[in-house]
Amino acid sequence: MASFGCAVGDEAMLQGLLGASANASAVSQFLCQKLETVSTQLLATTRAVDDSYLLYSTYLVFAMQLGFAMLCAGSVRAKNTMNIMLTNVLDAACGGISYYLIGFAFAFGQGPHPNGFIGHFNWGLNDIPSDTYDYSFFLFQWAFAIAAAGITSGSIAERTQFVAYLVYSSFLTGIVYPIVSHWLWSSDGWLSASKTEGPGGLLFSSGAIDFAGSGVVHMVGGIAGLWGALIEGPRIGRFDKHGNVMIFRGHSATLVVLGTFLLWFGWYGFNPGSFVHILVPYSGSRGNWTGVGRTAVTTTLAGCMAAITTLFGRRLLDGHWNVLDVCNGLLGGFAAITAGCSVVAPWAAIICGFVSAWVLIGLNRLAARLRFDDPLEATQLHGGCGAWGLLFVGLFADKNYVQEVYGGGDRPYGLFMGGGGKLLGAQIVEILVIAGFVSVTMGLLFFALHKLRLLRISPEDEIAGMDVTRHGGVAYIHQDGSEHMMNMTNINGGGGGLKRGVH
Amino acid sequence: MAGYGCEGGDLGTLQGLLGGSANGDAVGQFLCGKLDAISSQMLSTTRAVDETYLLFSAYLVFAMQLGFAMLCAGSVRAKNTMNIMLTNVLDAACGGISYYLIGFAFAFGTSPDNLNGNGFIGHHFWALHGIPDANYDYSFFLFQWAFAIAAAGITSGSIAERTQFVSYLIYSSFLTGIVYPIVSHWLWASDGWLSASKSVGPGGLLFGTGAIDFAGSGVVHMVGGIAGLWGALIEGPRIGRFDKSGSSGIVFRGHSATLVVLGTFLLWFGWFGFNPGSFVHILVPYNGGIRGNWTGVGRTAVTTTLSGCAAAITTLFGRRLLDGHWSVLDVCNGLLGGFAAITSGCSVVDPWAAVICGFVSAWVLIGFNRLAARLRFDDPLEAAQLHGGCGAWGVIFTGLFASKNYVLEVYGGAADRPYGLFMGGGGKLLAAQIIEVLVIAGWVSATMIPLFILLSRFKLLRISPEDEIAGMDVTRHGGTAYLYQDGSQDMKLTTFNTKSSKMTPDGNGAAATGMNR
Amino acid sequence: MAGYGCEGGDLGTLQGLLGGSANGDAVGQFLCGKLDAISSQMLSTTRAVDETYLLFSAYLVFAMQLGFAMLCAGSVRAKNTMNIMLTNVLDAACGGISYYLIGFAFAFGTSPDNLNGNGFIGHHFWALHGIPDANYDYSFFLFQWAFAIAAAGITSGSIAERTQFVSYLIYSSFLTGIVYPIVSHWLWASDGWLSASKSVGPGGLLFGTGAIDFAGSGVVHMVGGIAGLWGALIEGPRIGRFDKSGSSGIVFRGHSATLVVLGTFLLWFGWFGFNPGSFVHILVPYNGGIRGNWTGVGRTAVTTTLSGCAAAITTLFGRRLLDGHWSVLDVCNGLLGGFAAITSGCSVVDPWAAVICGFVSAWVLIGFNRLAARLRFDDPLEAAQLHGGCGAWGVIFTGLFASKNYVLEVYGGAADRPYGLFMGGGGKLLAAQIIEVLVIAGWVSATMIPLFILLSRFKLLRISPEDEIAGMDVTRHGGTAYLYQDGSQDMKLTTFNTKSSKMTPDGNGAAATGMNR
Repeated sequence: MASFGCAVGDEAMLQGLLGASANASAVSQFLCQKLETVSTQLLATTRAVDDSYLLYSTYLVFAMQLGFAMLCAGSVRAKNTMNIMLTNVLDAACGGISYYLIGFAFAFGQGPHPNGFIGHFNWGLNDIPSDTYDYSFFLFQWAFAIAAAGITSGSIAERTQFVAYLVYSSFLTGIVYPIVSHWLWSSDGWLSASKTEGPGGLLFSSGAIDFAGSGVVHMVGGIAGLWGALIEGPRIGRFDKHGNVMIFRGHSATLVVLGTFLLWFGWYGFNPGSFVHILVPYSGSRGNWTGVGRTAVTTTLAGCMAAITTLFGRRLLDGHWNVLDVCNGLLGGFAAITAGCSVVAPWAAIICGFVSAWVLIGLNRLAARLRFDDPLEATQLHGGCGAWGLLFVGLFADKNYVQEVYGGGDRPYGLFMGGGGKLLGAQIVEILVIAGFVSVTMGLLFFALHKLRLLRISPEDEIAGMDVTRHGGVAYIHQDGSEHMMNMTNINGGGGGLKRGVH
Repeated sequence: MAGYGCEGGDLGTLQGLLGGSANGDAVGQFLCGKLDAISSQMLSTTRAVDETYLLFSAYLVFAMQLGFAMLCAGSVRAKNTMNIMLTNVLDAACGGISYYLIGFAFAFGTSPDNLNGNGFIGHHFWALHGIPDANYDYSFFLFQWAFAIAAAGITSGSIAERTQFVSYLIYSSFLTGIVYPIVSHWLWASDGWLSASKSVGPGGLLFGTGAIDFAGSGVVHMVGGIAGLWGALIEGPRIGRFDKSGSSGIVFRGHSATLVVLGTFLLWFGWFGFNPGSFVHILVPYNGGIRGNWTGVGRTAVTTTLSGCAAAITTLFGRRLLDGHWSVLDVCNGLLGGFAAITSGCSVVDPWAAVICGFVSAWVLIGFNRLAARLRFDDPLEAAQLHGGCGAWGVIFTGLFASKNYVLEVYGGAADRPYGLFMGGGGKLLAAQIIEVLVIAGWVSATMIPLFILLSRFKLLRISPEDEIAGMDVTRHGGTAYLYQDGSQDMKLTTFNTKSSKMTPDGNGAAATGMNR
Repeated sequence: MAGYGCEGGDLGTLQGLLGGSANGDAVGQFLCGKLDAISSQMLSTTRAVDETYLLFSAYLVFAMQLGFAMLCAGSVRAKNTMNIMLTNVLDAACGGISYYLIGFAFAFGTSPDNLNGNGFIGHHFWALHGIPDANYDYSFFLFQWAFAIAAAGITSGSIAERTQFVSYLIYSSFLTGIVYPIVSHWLWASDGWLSASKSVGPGGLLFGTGAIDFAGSGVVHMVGGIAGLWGALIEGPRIGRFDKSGSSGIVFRGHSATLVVLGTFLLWFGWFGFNPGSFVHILVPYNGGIRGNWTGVGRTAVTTTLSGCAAAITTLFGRRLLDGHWSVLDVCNGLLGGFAAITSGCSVVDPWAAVICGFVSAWVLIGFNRLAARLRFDDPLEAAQLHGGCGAWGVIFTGLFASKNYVLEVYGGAADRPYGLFMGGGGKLLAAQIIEVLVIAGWVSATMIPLFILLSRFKLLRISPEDEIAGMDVTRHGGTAYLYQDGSQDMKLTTFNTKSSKMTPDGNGAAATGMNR
């Protein structure tokens, strides 16, 4: 950025060229001073543009937390609505404090002794803003961190003790997720595709490409949910002894659609926002802004294709045009494209979405067969489609886009694009280490909670619903009879409100 | 975007001036190198600022799809909620694929190599091939896609609660993929025959002005509204909406006013991307540097707000006088009518004119609603009246109130180009606006009527009376949208339920739990 | 914004230095021409970046209105949902017109010609006449409008479920049009007597510092909260809220926790426009260029988040200890209290101080709620306690924890200007903050008490007990907000309905269909 002003020696050189008279000295001072101010202002402009871009992306990513809350609320039964919404609010709130205190340090801490496994600087935002990171970067990463915990809360919904929720959520947001994000996204992460610090070069001279976190965010959340749901077991009544499957439908499709659209809206911060800087020219009239736009397009197309595939797929399989399935299919497409969104062409995004719809359908079938109960399909969706997304990058990453986004010369790219198998190898390594790391940490945690009888609520509470037993009442009072009529409400019960209207 | 660096002979000239010695050459090279670097960074900055602006505007416009979904969901009866929401999700999803494959090409496919252009239809950039080029980056596609899906969303409101899902898929693809892109080509492409900023192709501006439809009162709202008009007319009203006695009918209220308000506010929020975002570029100084597109953008946001506010207040008092209620649903619709009207002229009128626009549009909507009731026309969301009627008023309004300076700033061109009739700019702009209303009405009718009639002939358009009474959610979409009482809040019923669930081992507990609703 | 081009004698000086020959003149002209072009483009870029930033912030602040609507809707009983949502829509709509006509003039109308200023009230820019000028563009108006409507929204929560609609219209216009703009003039206009960045008019900064209320803990939240306090006091509690035995009362729970959470998250989302957006300009380097307003903006977003988070967690455990429940509704209110508190100091405190701010504000809210219950004060949304109480705490907090460097960066001024007491900056800032709390409380009381009493005398304030028990939606707003069972899913009921609709020939089937809820 300094090339606009006079670099060291420039002024002396200019003076020499102009003839070394007093006038020449004044002329060169005049010119260099002007150029300096221009340079400073250009630097400031770049900062302002980039930070504006990053902050607004952050706000969009934050809106996903609202999306999760509504999606989760709509997908559970009415009696557990308050419970699941509280967990979503606390994901954001507890995550804010824990990521501020330790999470950011584990993930992006920069100091004198880089460590490919874990960061250990910048505790409590100490020394932030630095030359590399401003406050806005912290906020952006926080919004990502809370998304991972939100995913897991869906898997274990409707049957988990609130205390267990607080414990696993802090652990996941504060420690497990930050470490994984360190591997992939920090400048000294051992798996990172843009590693610039620390011993050793890029893994397989490529590193794993996980641009916005199909693995880092979605697989982490999904696999944590897998173990939680497995250890807890299915909700009461979900599978009967004869092998029949009862579908527990959520209490409000409207909230599911609301949540899905909000997630879609937020994903425009999640994927394109992961460029962090927008004012980075490539050559000619292209720059990161082109990449950002392309990322938004690939994201959109993958989700759209997954939705349409799911629509017709489920129509063929089940005979219904089902909006809930379409919403989940859409989200699966987004989770899958998240890894490669910046390095694939729009047509490849369509393939990504098409396959991810079938991945989700397949895993859902498998889950039903294995009597695995995940109220939001979070494991199948974020874990399964997330893993597919990582493989997809290894197959379809485009040479030019990889170079533009990650720099470097003739580095490997997608197998099907002629870039050899090295990138795919790195992607497979990413899947395996994430699955392994999350299983070891979260599996043990859930098992310990289970042994301590802190994990699952009592059958009575589960049947009555946690809102009444733990959270002070039901979420909805549509018939309030002006409250002192409570008795009447009970009498009315579910029988419909014939009496109510008369009142 | 030039003039900061050393172009053409600049370097040579400078070197000559400096004396032509070796030193002079080096000084010239040094200075030009610096200036070129600055120039290139300026170009990048402009791109980055403009693209950031456009992308976030596109995201806001996309949020309108969520607004539509909630507005539609709240405005239909509970038994059709899943159906209408599915259509809204698919508007976005199918629209994404079809606009990517063909829609964008029809709308903006002016080949940069073949600058003769085609005023009627574009035919380039299929599946984004050739994008990004010098004019269009990916973000422009995204922005236009968000517009395209809005049009289909409008129509889905008109034919809600009685249309077969297959027929919905067909008309929606047709509208988003072909009908709408062609209209948007006429008005917004650089070679569109009606465009107010036409710069390519044979013939100049229509009437020396072209029609001004800045963000699409005609292109988006009238297209969606008129398509809905024909769909609703050909299908006929919902069962029970009008009885035989010829009274003005039973009002079928939507199932949730909360969702209507939620949707309305989200649409308002999104409209800040729709109207101000239509500038596409924000870093365009007018002259002198203090004012530029950023001023226009801000003014557009203000006119949009004021028109909607005026329409809302007018509706509030108007409906109070007419019906005796302070109705939030009517106020929401009035508000949206004001937005639909100002969308055409938002960038070229003064704030005070926007207040007039909103005031009139409220009465346009009230009038059309009365007319619809008299003609026994049933549109569950008033979409034909609102988007069609207020949209048409908005196009006319621009012909009356467009301000000279603003038209020149936004559309450029000759200093004597026509502007609003009431502002002293003569009738030419108004004439072009009337042409726009007529051709859009004609084109949409000519394409959509045959389609709906065809669907009707093939018995694909309307659902059976049984399905309509039972509600499409149960018959087609796998169950009802809501299960507030899931069988465990009330113990007696739980017992009952549990039994019946066992009796229906198909695994779909919905039907059973549905029974105690 | 200068220094890149050739100002004043720069060209002459340069030409003189170059030798004064024809060549020297030409070289000087060439260089100055380039530099001027660069300078002009720099100016445009700055404008475009700043306006883009401000506009999107304004849109986010506008989204808070949606948040308020959902929060209010969820917090009242189902029978008053339409009523409260209508008031929220009209806050925005009426506020748009009244702030356009007079509010903005009262708040920011410092005539550029008469730079003596008036510390108490502005009196220029009526109906945006004279906008855009060198200081204010349209986007600034839009941003301030979004703030103004927030204040009225707060008050509507306090007096929900028992206020006549007409009286709502009156107080809302009065508050948005006059009371709030005057307070915002004191604190935020360049000639406001309490402003921390006063630059115009007689007298310097109050106590050499002025009161720091960056985004309006006092200007917005206290104003809204105190107005609500008096409204709720003068109206008295809702029927049945407190029984005669003097117990702490029956809690009237809102009808939908989902809407409360939706509203809370939307408010959080919007607060990212409210607090960081209050910088207005983002492209302002501090020195050296690496840090600038963008750093301040980021820090503000972080402090805002951390304060809310700390308040939410404190509330969670605090209420668990006190009540035995993990209550999402309390957590939501705690969160909002933390935001209301940090709003004053968000830009001038460290992140760790924000955590303290949130922690204390949670206890402030819990304390005020206890007090309210003891005093039998009924505020359906806890708005007086939350916005009034936590807002006042926030203003004081700034006087304690404002950091020296941040105050200088954000507000400029002399290097020895006062800052937070606990940070070693002396008590002057704290004194100014206390003055702010007192004058806001006094001014709002002095204006709003007479208004509410007058309305009460004219029997315009409170609805009749019959209406209150039946719910305003049915009596005033044309029907209930929800119709989950619309009478056709169950055939017997349909028959019943149809009959009853005929029996009510007013054409409004709503009442009839409502009967089977």
